Amino acid sequence: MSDYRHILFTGVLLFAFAAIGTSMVAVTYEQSREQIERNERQVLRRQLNQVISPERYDNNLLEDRIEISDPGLGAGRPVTVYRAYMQETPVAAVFTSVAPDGYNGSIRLLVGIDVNGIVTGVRVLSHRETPGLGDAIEAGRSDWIEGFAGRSLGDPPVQRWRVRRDGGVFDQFTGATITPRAVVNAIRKTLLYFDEHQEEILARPAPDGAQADEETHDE
Amino acid sequence: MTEYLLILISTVLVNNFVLVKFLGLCPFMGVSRKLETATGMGLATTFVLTLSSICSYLANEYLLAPLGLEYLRTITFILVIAVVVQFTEMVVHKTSPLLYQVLGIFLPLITTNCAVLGVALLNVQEQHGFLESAVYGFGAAVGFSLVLVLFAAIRERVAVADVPTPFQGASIALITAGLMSLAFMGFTGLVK
Amino acid sequence: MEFRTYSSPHLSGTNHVGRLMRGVMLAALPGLILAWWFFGWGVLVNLVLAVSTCIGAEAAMLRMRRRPVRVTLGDGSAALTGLLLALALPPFAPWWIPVLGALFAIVIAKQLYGGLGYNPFNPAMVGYVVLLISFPREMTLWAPPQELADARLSLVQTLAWSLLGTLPAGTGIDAISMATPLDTIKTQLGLGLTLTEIQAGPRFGSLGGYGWEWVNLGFLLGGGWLLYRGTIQWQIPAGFLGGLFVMALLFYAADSDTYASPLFHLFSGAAMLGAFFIATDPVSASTTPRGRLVYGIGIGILVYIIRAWGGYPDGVAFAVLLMNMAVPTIDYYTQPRVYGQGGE
Amino acid sequence: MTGVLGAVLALGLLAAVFGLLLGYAAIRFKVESDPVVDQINAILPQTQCGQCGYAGCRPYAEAIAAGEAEINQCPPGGEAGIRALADLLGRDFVPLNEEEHGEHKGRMVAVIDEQICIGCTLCIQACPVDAILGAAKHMHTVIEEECTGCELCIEPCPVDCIDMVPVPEDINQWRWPSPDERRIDIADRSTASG
Amino acid sequence: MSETSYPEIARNGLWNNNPALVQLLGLCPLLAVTTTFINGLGLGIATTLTLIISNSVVSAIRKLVRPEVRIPVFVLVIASTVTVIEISMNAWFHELYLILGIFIPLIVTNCSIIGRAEAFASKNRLRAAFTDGLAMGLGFTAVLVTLGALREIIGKGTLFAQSHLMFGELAANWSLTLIDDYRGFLLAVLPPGAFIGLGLIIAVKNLIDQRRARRPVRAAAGETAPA
Amino acid sequence: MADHAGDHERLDLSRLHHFHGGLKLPECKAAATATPLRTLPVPPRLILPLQQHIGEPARPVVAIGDQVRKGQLIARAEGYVSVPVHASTSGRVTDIGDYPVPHPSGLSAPAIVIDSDGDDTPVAGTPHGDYRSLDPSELRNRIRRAGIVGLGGAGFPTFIKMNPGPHKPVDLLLINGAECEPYISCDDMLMRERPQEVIEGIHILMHALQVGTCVIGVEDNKPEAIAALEQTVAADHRLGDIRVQAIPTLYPSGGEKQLIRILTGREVPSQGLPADIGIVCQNPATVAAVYHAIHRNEPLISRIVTVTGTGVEAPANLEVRIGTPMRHLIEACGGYTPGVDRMLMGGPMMGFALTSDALPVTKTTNCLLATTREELPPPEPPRPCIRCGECVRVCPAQLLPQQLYWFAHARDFDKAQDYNLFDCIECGCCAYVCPSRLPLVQYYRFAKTEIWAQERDRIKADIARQRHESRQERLEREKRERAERLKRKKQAVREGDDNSKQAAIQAALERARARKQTGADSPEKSD
Ligand SMILES: Cc1cc2nc3c(=O)[nH]c(=O)nc-3n(C[C@H](O)[C@H](O)[C@H](O)COP(=O)(O)O)c2cc1C
Ligand SMILES: Cc1cc2nc3c(=O)[nH]c(=O)nc-3n(C[C@H](O)[C@H](O)[C@H](O)COP(=O)(O)O)c2cc1C
Ligand SMILES: Cc1cc2nc3c(=O)[nH]c(=O)nc-3n(C[C@H](O)[C@H](O)[C@H](O)COP(=O)(O)O)c2cc1C
Ligand SMILES: Cc1cc2nc3c(=O)[nH]c(=O)nc-3n(C[C@H](O)[C@H](O)[C@H](O)CO)c2cc1C
Ligand code: SF4
Ligand code: SF4
Ligand code: SF4
Ligand code: SF4
Ligand code: FES
Repeated sequence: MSDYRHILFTGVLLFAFAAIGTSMVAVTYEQSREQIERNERQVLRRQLNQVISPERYDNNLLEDRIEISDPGLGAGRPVTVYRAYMQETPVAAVFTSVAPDGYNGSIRLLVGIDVNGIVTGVRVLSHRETPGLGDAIEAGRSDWIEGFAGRSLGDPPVQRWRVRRDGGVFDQFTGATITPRAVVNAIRKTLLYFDEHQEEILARPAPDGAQADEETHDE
Repeated sequence: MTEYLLILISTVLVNNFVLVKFLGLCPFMGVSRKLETATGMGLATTFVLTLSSICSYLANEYLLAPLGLEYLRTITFILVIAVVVQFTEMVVHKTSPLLYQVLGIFLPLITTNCAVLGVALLNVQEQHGFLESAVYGFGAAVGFSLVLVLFAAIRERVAVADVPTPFQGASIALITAGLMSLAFMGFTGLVK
Repeated sequence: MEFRTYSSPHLSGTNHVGRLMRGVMLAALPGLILAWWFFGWGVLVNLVLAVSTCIGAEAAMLRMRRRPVRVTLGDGSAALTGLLLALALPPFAPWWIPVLGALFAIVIAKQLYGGLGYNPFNPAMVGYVVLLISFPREMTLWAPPQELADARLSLVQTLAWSLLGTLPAGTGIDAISMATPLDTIKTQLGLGLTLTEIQAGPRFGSLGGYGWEWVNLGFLLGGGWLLYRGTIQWQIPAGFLGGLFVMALLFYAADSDTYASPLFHLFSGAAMLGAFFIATDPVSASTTPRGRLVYGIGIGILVYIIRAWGGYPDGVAFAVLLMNMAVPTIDYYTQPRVYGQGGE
Repeated sequence: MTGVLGAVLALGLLAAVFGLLLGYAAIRFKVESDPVVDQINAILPQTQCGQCGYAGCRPYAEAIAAGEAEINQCPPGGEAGIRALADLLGRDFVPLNEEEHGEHKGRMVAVIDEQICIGCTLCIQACPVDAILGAAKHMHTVIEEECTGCELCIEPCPVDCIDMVPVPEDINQWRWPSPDERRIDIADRSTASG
Repeated sequence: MSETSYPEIARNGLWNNNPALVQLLGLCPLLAVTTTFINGLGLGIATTLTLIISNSVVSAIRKLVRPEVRIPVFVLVIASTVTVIEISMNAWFHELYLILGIFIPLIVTNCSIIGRAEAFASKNRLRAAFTDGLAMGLGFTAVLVTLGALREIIGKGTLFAQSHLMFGELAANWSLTLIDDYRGFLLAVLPPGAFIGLGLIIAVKNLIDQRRARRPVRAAAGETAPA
Repeated sequence: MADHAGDHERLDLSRLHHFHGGLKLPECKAAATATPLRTLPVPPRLILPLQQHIGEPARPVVAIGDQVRKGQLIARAEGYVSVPVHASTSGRVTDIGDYPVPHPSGLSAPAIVIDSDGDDTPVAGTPHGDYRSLDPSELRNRIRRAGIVGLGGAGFPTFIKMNPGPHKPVDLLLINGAECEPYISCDDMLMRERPQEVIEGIHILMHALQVGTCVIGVEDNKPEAIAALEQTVAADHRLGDIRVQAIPTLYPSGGEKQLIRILTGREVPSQGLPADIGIVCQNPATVAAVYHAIHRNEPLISRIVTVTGTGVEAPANLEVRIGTPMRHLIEACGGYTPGVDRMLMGGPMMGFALTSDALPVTKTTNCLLATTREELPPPEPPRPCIRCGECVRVCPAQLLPQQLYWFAHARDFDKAQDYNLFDCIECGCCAYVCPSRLPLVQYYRFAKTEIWAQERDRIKADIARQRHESRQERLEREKRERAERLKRKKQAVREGDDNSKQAAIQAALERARARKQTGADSPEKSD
């Protein structure tokens, strides 16, 4: 008899703690969700601005985005492309490319490319590379990532868009070749993709969700 | 098939959870004094890790994702893990008192063995499917157990060495772990 | 009449630690001389620096630990560690490379464990691997063999480079240093070349890399002498070379354009040095007869895996350390059958 | 707030199910006694001297099992005893706590000076292993074989007639000394620590 | 147990029973993130905060909890605490959150937190538990910072690099370059360096303890010798 | 496997086998075999330890002042594993007490001292005519009564070895004439000069054991002994298959287990006995002693001892009475040379060092080896083991000596036992080859004796626990009973019963104190 009560009591106890804990977390979450989203948008905007300077466009970059799915770019996930226009003239596109072959998994990048195929800037959105080794790809840790701005597919030529160790022009880090190799490869792929699909990506009006979807299906 | 094999090689050797990823270090240091206990701990962890990897996958896939409660992932996973561990603990306590005495302090610690939560979170991060999650969890545990057992055997030997007094105990053990990790760097580049 | 007492046995053989170590050093001579001949004075500069640092560090540590210094130094194990470390270093390494490596080998890998006999890891290889992962650039400053070099540094020039970092006017270090054959294969395979194309170059000899094959032959000779003298047992070298050979043969047979020939593997890099001098370090190797075979084979296979698919061109040091790690476990599971305990 | 409610319900229910499971397991896998105490007790020397700070070996064993006592408190067990305990419990060896619990001495036995003994039986009452023979007002003797050397009989004796004497060595119980003193790597350890 | 003295608790946390050096708990974050001083400090602060809160909560509810659900309840408490801290920081201290971001989830599995909950908080009164959390947290932070500084100096030749990530523009030029043109001893930054570094720190602690243990004996001997 | 227990694979003596490891050692036997066997005169005083064998010490049956005759029983066996001690000559018992005995501990042990009367009068006894008419158990009894133990070194009572038990049929008697240790040559001389005694003894043992086959294993560095034995065997026309087998000279081929392996290919099970595989192994001197006991009715009162080494002037083999102080043996061999440095009992590999030459020869004294520093230099300071594995290569027991050493050194005796410490025969091969000069065998002996001591402590602790627990129980019971009695008594009137008890104690105390006072005052008792 008391056995059943014991079991029941344990269940209720755990339920109570889970409920209290969860409700605290959930309330905090609900309370701060909007703030967090605002924060994130702000961060995103700041990051976008690092990739393409705000003077060069006048549209709402954050909202003017399409999704494309190309296995080479997004490692299986759809890639968001932010499109910059100046007075409705296409200026540049910013890709959220993914370098799937980082040392510790995928590295998410922001790659800005202008209509001339010149890189306007690159930033790392997230990565899990080793602190102290691979994390030199972060702008805050070294200026390696700045080295891409101004480069294009012709400069250097495609076959030299690699790290030095592989016969390219970009530096690797001492003791960490894998991370930079992954990043360089991802940027090269993005450039190639943009080179091929520039028209489709830029030459269309600001989409709403449905249109973006259609586009993706078209690919 | 090769994909599962690669996951295994990667988790066991190249990205060994303990020596390269720095997960599960506390039990690694704590229960490696004797080969037998290390073997026991390895088995226990393998069991718990594989099971909780699967359970967390299920919880994520069928509870959190449908309800849009991803922000409760940590809580849910840790709860799942704690319960799996607690259950295991009770069973071990009943069936093998000696193993319990030895593992007693560390079974609860498996709960907070970073490796267990680490595996659960990494599974989500890497978008592993059911089988992949299981293999990933299993591989991580095998990697953990492997180095744990080797480490324990070395420690037994080092325990009777003429180690300078300030270095005896934890200090030389950590240095040994460091040299093991040094050796494991030889696997860099094998996968990925 | 009263007598002093001792424990039996009262007879003892002529075996002695010091004799053992000196024998190994002697056996390394042919390889050392050939290395000097092919790769220049840097080999000897490294040797002097590493050996003297090892001896100095050992003496300092012993004094600090209040252990008898003279007797212990006399066994020559520290000098041997320095010798073997030096043999693994590239000839154009700056002075602090052998010094740092030797310090690591003796202080961390050996003395912190209690000195001779207690270290679970091969000190020389610990020193080498620490250098390899910390200073990848310096650790690839290999010299081209004798006849392939455009210019050779004299002893004085080598010393100037090692100690001061200055080279004769007009030469850059990149011009006089050269990647090892194993490294060349690794990078060029990565660029999509086939082995036939890669090995057409002059730096490849008939067995391994040109020059390298001779150095390896030198160590093979010394190793044979050690075997003959009974200083080392056959299991470890045989297991190592056998494991490496079989692995290489399997993959070579399957695809000879991406996998180098077994003989190339046996006579490249540190294969012979490793098989006869490094893997056989009694302290960190397995001690049971079967265990030694397992240990040797394990190293051979690991060397191949790291060479063929890993991030480093040569895997001997890593393979040795990895198997060192497994030694206590191997020993545990390969205990010989005790007299009278069943089976044959 | 529906989000909160959903979250609480989802996790709460999950937890409740787990709670029931654990509650059931707690009963299903109930453990009656702690066999570890017996195992610890089997290692202790059963001198019952109380030097460990407990009322005998078993209480000390219980204290160890409960994690209240260190394993280095039993002087009669000596280093070997501590090692055995460390081994059983998977802990590190720690040297005997000599400051608080006393040194490890060689085996001793009590001897009663039969000239002085008044036969008060107080020592008989003190001896934890009934190693003293004698009736009231008759002199007592210690059965050497049974005496554990715990010294508990010394204190109560009103006439101080009990002495502890070392057990004499004989060739059948003689132990080879450890050769360790002559090793060069530990030769001057004593000077190093002195 | 009721008679816990606060100085004693403090000494335990900071030195005698330091979670990282003696209990060897919380090693994973300790070794993983201490590549620089600042990384260590960040994790240290976050961990201390969590320790204090979780210790207090666990102590408050200690009478309610049955043995078989003890662990699940404790981890629920800890995980909730950590998640709440994480979400709040994300919302209100977003900058700081971005810096400490990766460390915070790591805290949930920091063994020293559940270790303290089990070993101390569940047996002691609120104030003692609070103090213990604070002391343990500070002790842990001290080790984090030391190891971080050590690895940063040896590995990169700098100290306080990237302080601005934590202290804002104010700290923009705190970064010290100790040795110009330092090649960097990569080992210190790599995993083996973390292990060896912590091993050395523990040895230094042992050395200090041994010296201390020996000194009173010597002093006593000195006193009695002339007599 | 076999149908019934103890059935062994068929004996195959057609070829020799190998044992693992072993050493080629310098022999150094020539010095002592150059001169024929001599008999040492009876010394004026004999010291006869009560324990010269493995097992329980014998118990004296004589008192100080008793007159004894040669061969008379002076201490009887105590328990099963024990043998009696006999007077080695006639004379008077002058002391029974502790005397230094030849033992590695250097300790003293109980002994009977006999001052010889010079007559060497034997006890009257009638030799038995034909041993073949005797029952095996009667033979065993006679061998026991003669005080015979293994003369090969261990000193295990011989009669026990002859009683392998009903389930262990014996199919081979092995005579261990290997004498593999350097320097020792007492068995060699015995086999050379008195082969017929050995062969006669073998016949008796074959009858007692009911076996048809006997092999005498002799190392091939003793051609004279082999020839002498072969001649005797050839001239012998009795039933039974006795062979002399030369074996390669390789230390320790004389180890019982190794010899069995060489000659039969069988292995004595770990921790087992030769009898488990149907073999009984005896030393030639033991066999000769059996012959004396049965044919001449003489107990074991003398043996052959090799006195050799560069520490004595004229090495030789001597037949001496048990109990003779060793000094007399040295004198008979011309005394010490100037540089003598240590004296060993037994060979240089397994013998132990003696502190003095005043110790008596016992039944197990096969050799006295006096050496100079040049011959056996003092051991070098040992260094740490470098795990070179040389010891593994030579260990005839196929152990991992370095592992045993690590565990003994660390006092991890459980582990040492896991690594089969007790299969070590203490042959010393490992220490001989060790480049670090570790006193390995001493570590093993240390560990073994330590384990035995722990075992004894364990048993004592178990008894103590039982006694403690039963005492606790008794106290509980008494408390209960007293409480009950008290309850019953409560109704009755309480009197000053307690008071009177206390008064009695008080009085006794006073008396004792007074006695102690006077005791302490009187000078002769103050110690
Ligand atoms: C713990 C650990 C972390 C590492 N982290 C990184 C990393 O973040 N990025 C990277 O490219 N390589 C990383 N490496 C890989 C090695 O440093 C590897 O040797 C290197 O990337 C290979 O390139 P190399 O040719 O420059 O040596 C890591 C290795 C280890 C053991
Ligand atoms: C404790 C002990 C018990 C023995 N019991 C018997 C026995 O019951 N039967 C037997 O034939 N031999 C027995 N032996 C004798 C051994 O087998 C062996 O012959 C003896 O120890 C001498 O061998 P050794 O000189 O090679 O050490 C025993 C030996 C010992 C030490
Ligand atoms: C290493 C070693 C060497 C031995 N050498 C001999 C030997 O040469 N001759 C011998 O009779 N016994 C030798 N023994 C003793 C035998 O093992 C065994 O005890 C003896 O032959 C049994 O006969 P016993 O009981 O008649 O003495 C040796 C023992 C050991 C352990
Ligand atoms: C055959 C042989 C091989 C050895 N190889 C090494 C070696 O590879 N590295 C090393 O540091 N010492 C080596 N030594 C020396 C010695 O064993 C070594 O310094 C110990 O590991 C230090 O404890 C060797 C010694 C011998 C006898
Ligand atoms: S000190 Fe040891 S022997 Fe004495 S009572 Fe305590 S446990 Fe028993
Ligand atoms: S006689 Fe004395 S010392 Fe011996 S067990 Fe009894 S009380 Fe203890
Ligand atoms: S021979 Fe000596 S040094 Fe070599 S392994 Fe054996 S014990 Fe060690
Ligand atoms: S003494 Fe023991 S361990 Fe050494 S060789 Fe002989 S049997 Fe083997
Ligand atoms: S922090 Fe303890 S296991 Fe990771």
